[in-house]
Amino acid sequence: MGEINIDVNYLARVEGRGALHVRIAKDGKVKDLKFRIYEPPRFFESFLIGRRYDELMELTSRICGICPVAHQITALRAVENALGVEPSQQTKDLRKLLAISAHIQSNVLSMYFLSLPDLMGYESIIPMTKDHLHIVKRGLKLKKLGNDITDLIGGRAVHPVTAVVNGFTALPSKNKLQVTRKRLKEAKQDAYDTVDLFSEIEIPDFKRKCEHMAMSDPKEYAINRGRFKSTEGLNVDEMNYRNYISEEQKSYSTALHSHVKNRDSFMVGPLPRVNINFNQLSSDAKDATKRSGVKFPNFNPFISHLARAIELVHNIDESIEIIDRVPLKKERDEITCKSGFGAAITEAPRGSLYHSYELDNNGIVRKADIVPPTAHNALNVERDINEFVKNILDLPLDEITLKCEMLIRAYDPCISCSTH
Amino acid sequence: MNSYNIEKKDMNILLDRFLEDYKVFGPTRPGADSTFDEITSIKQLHLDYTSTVLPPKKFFHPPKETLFSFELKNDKFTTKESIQDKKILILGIHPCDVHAILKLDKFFSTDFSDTYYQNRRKNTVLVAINCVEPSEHSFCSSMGTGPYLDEGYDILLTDIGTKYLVEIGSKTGQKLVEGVNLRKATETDFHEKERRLKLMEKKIKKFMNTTWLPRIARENLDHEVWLDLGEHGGVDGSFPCLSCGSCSLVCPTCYCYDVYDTMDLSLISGTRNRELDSCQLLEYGEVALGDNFRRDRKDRIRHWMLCKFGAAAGGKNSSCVGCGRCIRVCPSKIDLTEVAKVIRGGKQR
Amino acid sequence: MNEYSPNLAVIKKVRKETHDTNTYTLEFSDKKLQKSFSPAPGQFMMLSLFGIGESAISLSGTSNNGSVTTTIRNVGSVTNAVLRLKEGDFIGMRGPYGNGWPLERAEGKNVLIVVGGMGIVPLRGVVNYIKNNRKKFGDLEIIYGARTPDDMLFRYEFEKWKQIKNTRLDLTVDELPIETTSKCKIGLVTSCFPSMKTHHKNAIVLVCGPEIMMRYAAKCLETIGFKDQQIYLSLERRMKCGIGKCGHCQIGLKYVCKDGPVFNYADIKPFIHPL
Amino acid sequence: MNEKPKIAIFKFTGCAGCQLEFLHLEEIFLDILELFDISYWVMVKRDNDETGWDISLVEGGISTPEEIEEIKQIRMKTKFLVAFGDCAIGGCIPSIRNWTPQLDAESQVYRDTSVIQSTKVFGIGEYVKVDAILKGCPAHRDTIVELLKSALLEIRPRLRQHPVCVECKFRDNACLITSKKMACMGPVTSAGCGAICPSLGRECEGCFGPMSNPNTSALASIFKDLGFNEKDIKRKFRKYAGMSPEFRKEAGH
Ligand SMILES: Cc1cc2nc3c(=O)[nH]c(=O)nc-3n(C[C@H](O)[C@H](O)[C@H](O)COP(=O)(O)OP(=O)(O)OC[C@H]3O[C@@H](n4cnc5c(N)ncnc54)[C@H](O)[C@@H]3O)c2cc1C
Ligand code: SF4
Ligand code: SF4
Ligand code: SF4
Repeated sequence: MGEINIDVNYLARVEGRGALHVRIAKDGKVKDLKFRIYEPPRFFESFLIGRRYDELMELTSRICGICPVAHQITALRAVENALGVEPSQQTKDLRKLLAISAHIQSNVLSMYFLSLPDLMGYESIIPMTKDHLHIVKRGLKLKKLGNDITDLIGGRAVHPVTAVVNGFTALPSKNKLQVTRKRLKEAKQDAYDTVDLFSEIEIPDFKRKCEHMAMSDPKEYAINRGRFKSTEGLNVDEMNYRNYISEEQKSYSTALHSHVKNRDSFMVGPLPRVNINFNQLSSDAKDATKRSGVKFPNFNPFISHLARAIELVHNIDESIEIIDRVPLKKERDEITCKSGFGAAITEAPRGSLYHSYELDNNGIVRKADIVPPTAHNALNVERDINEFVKNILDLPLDEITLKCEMLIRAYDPCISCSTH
Repeated sequence: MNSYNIEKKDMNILLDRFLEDYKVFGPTRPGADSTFDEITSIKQLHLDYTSTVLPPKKFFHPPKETLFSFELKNDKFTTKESIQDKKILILGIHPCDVHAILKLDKFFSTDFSDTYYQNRRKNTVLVAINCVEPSEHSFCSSMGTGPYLDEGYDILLTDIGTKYLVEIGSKTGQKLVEGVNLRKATETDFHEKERRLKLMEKKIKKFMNTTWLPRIARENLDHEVWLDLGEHGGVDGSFPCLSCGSCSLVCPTCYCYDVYDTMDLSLISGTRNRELDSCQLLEYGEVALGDNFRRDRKDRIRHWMLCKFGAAAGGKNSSCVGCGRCIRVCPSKIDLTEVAKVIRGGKQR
Repeated sequence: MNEYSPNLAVIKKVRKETHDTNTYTLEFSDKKLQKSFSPAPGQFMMLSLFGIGESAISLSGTSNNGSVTTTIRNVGSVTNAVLRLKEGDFIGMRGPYGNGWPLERAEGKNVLIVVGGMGIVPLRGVVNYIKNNRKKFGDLEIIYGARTPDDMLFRYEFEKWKQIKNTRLDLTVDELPIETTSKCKIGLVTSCFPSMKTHHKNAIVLVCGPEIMMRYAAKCLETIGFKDQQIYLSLERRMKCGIGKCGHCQIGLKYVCKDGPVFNYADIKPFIHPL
Repeated sequence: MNEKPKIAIFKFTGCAGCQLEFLHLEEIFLDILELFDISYWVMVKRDNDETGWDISLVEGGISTPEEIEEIKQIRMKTKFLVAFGDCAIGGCIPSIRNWTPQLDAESQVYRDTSVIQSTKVFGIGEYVKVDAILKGCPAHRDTIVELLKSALLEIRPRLRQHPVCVECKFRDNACLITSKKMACMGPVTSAGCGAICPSLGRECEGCFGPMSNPNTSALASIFKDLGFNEKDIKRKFRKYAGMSPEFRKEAGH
């Protein structure tokens, strides 16, 4: 066997600009491996300094067009933690619905548009319209459902506007929520079909035991709040995040790489969520999992797709529950600024997202610290590929390359986020 | 014509009668930022409002409307009119707004008749209400458009304490109240109406001297006030104009519109539409090859004010009725009654 | 009847005038409509291309069988799309609108026509009208300026125009390409005024062209003795309806579409941009 | 046009939100595929045709030397180049950092700044000729469709440049400035969104960038009159379009 060089100069079907370079020596040892993120940084942590606390949701939203909602809610909660504000149950519920809608949209995008073409042997979803129109249409329909709910609660699908510190500037109308409820009910079958699709489709048989981490809450399937837990026993309050997680700059990447202090890389995302919070899934989601025949906890990163599909079922169920209980009362209390530090972690569609801010007396940001899911995952992606590539060295180079890309896409990396 | 009275608490009876034959629209909030929306129960109705954001113009000359749709086939086309013939009743229009509608009626029927406006107008019943609480910005008494109304209504209400005086102004109005158990109005009711409207007139704080105003305006095309409004400090506590167009969009007599086509991506079918436009906007005065006849802000606000003073091509049909909406809505606090004073030479900045 | 609704018209003939201008012969498909259609020189039509929009377009001529010609220059969306049409294609058309030139008032007088560029379009009908009713008018003088000789419209008719009795045609261009056979003068239309034959006594002036050119022309005419009341201008404004409703063409107390497009200079002088 | 027009979608320094807004055309997405040949779109496709395009939609600002080279390449291979969204027009939110010395910004984020290649961020128009712009953060999907339709018809798209106030009034909203004393950027911000924020009880923050000929100094004095201080006002203008010639003065140059 000769030397193998895997070079993906730009990663397709992911958000943002990344590359992969792997050098494998004659003896099959990985000599060099770079998950190179060359997305130009935008220096959010720099220019947020000097901005006011009530602008943060709007500004950090622009870190990412796929998961603006996650940044908004994380920023809002970090600010609320700094100001000592506890929003009402209604606000929490509507925020959860908003976050779930973003998960539906983003996870469907990842499953159907970004990864499915690999698994079905197409270059993209575009040629799939010829042979698998019904699948494409289902993807479009589900994605639209997610977008439309974000639009309804947030006022706009991409970079929504209504969520503010301690509440919402406007509430959705009861009628429209009821129409949405009906659409959610109808989408349930599509979600089951998605689970079927991804449990039947062939994925590489690969396992790598690593630390999985996600927000977790005994009462609900955690997205917007909880404690930061891992499969290796970590159980952290969001305010103390920095005592446990640190990040490191790599010369070849504009994204910083995270690891658990004094330990190794870790994985965040749908698979860790399902692994850690399986018990909080809706009963229909659990049933669908049972039918799929896949067991959790599971440490095959390619099972992330199925985890997304299972979450989709759960997300639909929980959305309906929220719609059924939210009272839609007009409420919004004034807040007073004061100085302080606040941190928050939420689950963005592709994993845990951390924001923290130091505010001065006038509510002006003095320090900002943002760690997006893809920065959390970056090192773990490298660890995975390092292991995975050894198993597939007998394949032609094209296929090795494609398989490596597929592994990265299973993480659904959001590269703009990672550099921010 | 006949007159009646009705206890305020019984207004739902009258409303239910209206609802039998019409979709009913009325003010749905108290205060000056009310809006005319659909009313299905008396609880939604706020007849004590002072003004609305958009005037009832929106029912006849909507901000956006489709004129017709078209389809291209074999290089020929077919068009399909979208004519509105829904029957509606507008409840609670103030006298100034009724006068504005009368102006638009005239404008949209002279020379060429505007089918779209006429159709909507024909299918509308106006139930007006005399103002008993003026908004701080209105000056209808100066413009002869209020606070009393003596024409243009099908039914006219006046708040006379615990009751409304109900005056009938047309056959349609008469037919609408038949079958409703209303008492005949008494002399005291009319006295009370008189008394209250006198009182109301005293409460109006804004005035505009309209004598020779169109002429004075035309003779002052070069007055420095226009540059003040357009670029410099504004007039009497106001800021320079933002050219935001709000004043004309909320004006009940501004009718200017833009026409544009839409087309679906298949390039087969589409619509021709119109949308309210404003002479305050830069694009309004553009002509081919990039020229613009009112490029300067001062020319735009001058044209608008001239129009409101009755000195532009709309003449009396587009001139002001004193509702005060433009003053309330202007972020720059520009007040045309103050401008009128300045061009009369009464006041300098 | 709905005035906004365009009628189907068919393109009978296309004639190329310059690189960006064509003349179209148009007829309504509806025979009855076609019969009753009798526009006057200076009036205009609203031409529609569905999905693109509507534009005000002057009539450049009428024929005995009732068909009309329009001459259109590509400056934007509608005009660009019209230029792509061929004989036999359909187009939407409504009108005629506007007042037209004051031909009755011109009777018995010498007529001076001053045009720049596209301005010749609405005045071609006047020239033809005078030709057909030669006795009713005094001398005819046409001063026509264009950017280059190749931009001149209706060149194929100049000889015919010159043969009209007591008619003078004076051509001028802004620039003369090096390789040209043209013997045009170089200069703005106003540069032709010194050699102008028409005297301000008992004359009427019809002016059309870019507004800046009309303002200059009118001002020069004033200095050589013409009265404001003798001068007529045809104005151009953006028109959305053509029937005095959309407001866009307002100029002072007038609507260009309804009260114009032809105006007496005296009436609109304060409202067109000062020089 | 006989052949389907070839479309390319590129991303530079930005958030992919405009591309996502394009994908949010779910209802007509299949029609778009019928009518256009989307030949380059890294976020969606693995096989990308780099030979040249009829229309290129470019998202994101330019902030590295490589990006400058790339955008020039794209310009050469593109017939009709569209600055797709505020970032491509003038840098958008990331341009807030242009007021911080670049090295300070870098050292606030990275320990080792020697490997960071960034410059200040500008719109693509700084480096290449742009044929059309789609305003907004993100651009509104209706404007995307309008642009595509106009491309098929070969006409100029109808993208109005008047202020948000117009759309706000169309929706029968009371003015937030006069009625609620809020510092709304609507009067200087280009329409296109349909007045989303004021219709939902929130002041416009200006995400569609400057309207045609805005009177920014007048609005700044109005804000001052409402009780906002100079820093507040500067922050308002130094947000989505601080680099634009229209907002630059109030953004604090
Ligand atoms: C009474 C009257 C008579 C007329 N008679 C004639 C006539 O006989 N013949 C004739 O040709 N015209 C005539 N016109 C002028 C004609 O109406 C206008 O030129 C026409 O409306 C332009 O319409 P359009 O849709 O082609 O241009 P639009 O698309 O509306 O364009 C208008 C403006 O946009 C600009 N523009 C266009 N495309 C672009 C682009 N891609 N990028 C940037 N800017 C652009 C143009 O420069 C122009 O300023 C007449 C006008 C009037 C009022
Ligand atoms: S000009 Fe102003 S006060 Fe007069 S009618 Fe119009 S909006 Fe009302
Ligand atoms: S509302 Fe005021 S600022 Fe806006 S265009 Fe009218 S006068 Fe100018
Ligand atoms: S209202 Fe302003 S900030 Fe809100 S979406 Fe529209 S342009 Fe953007």
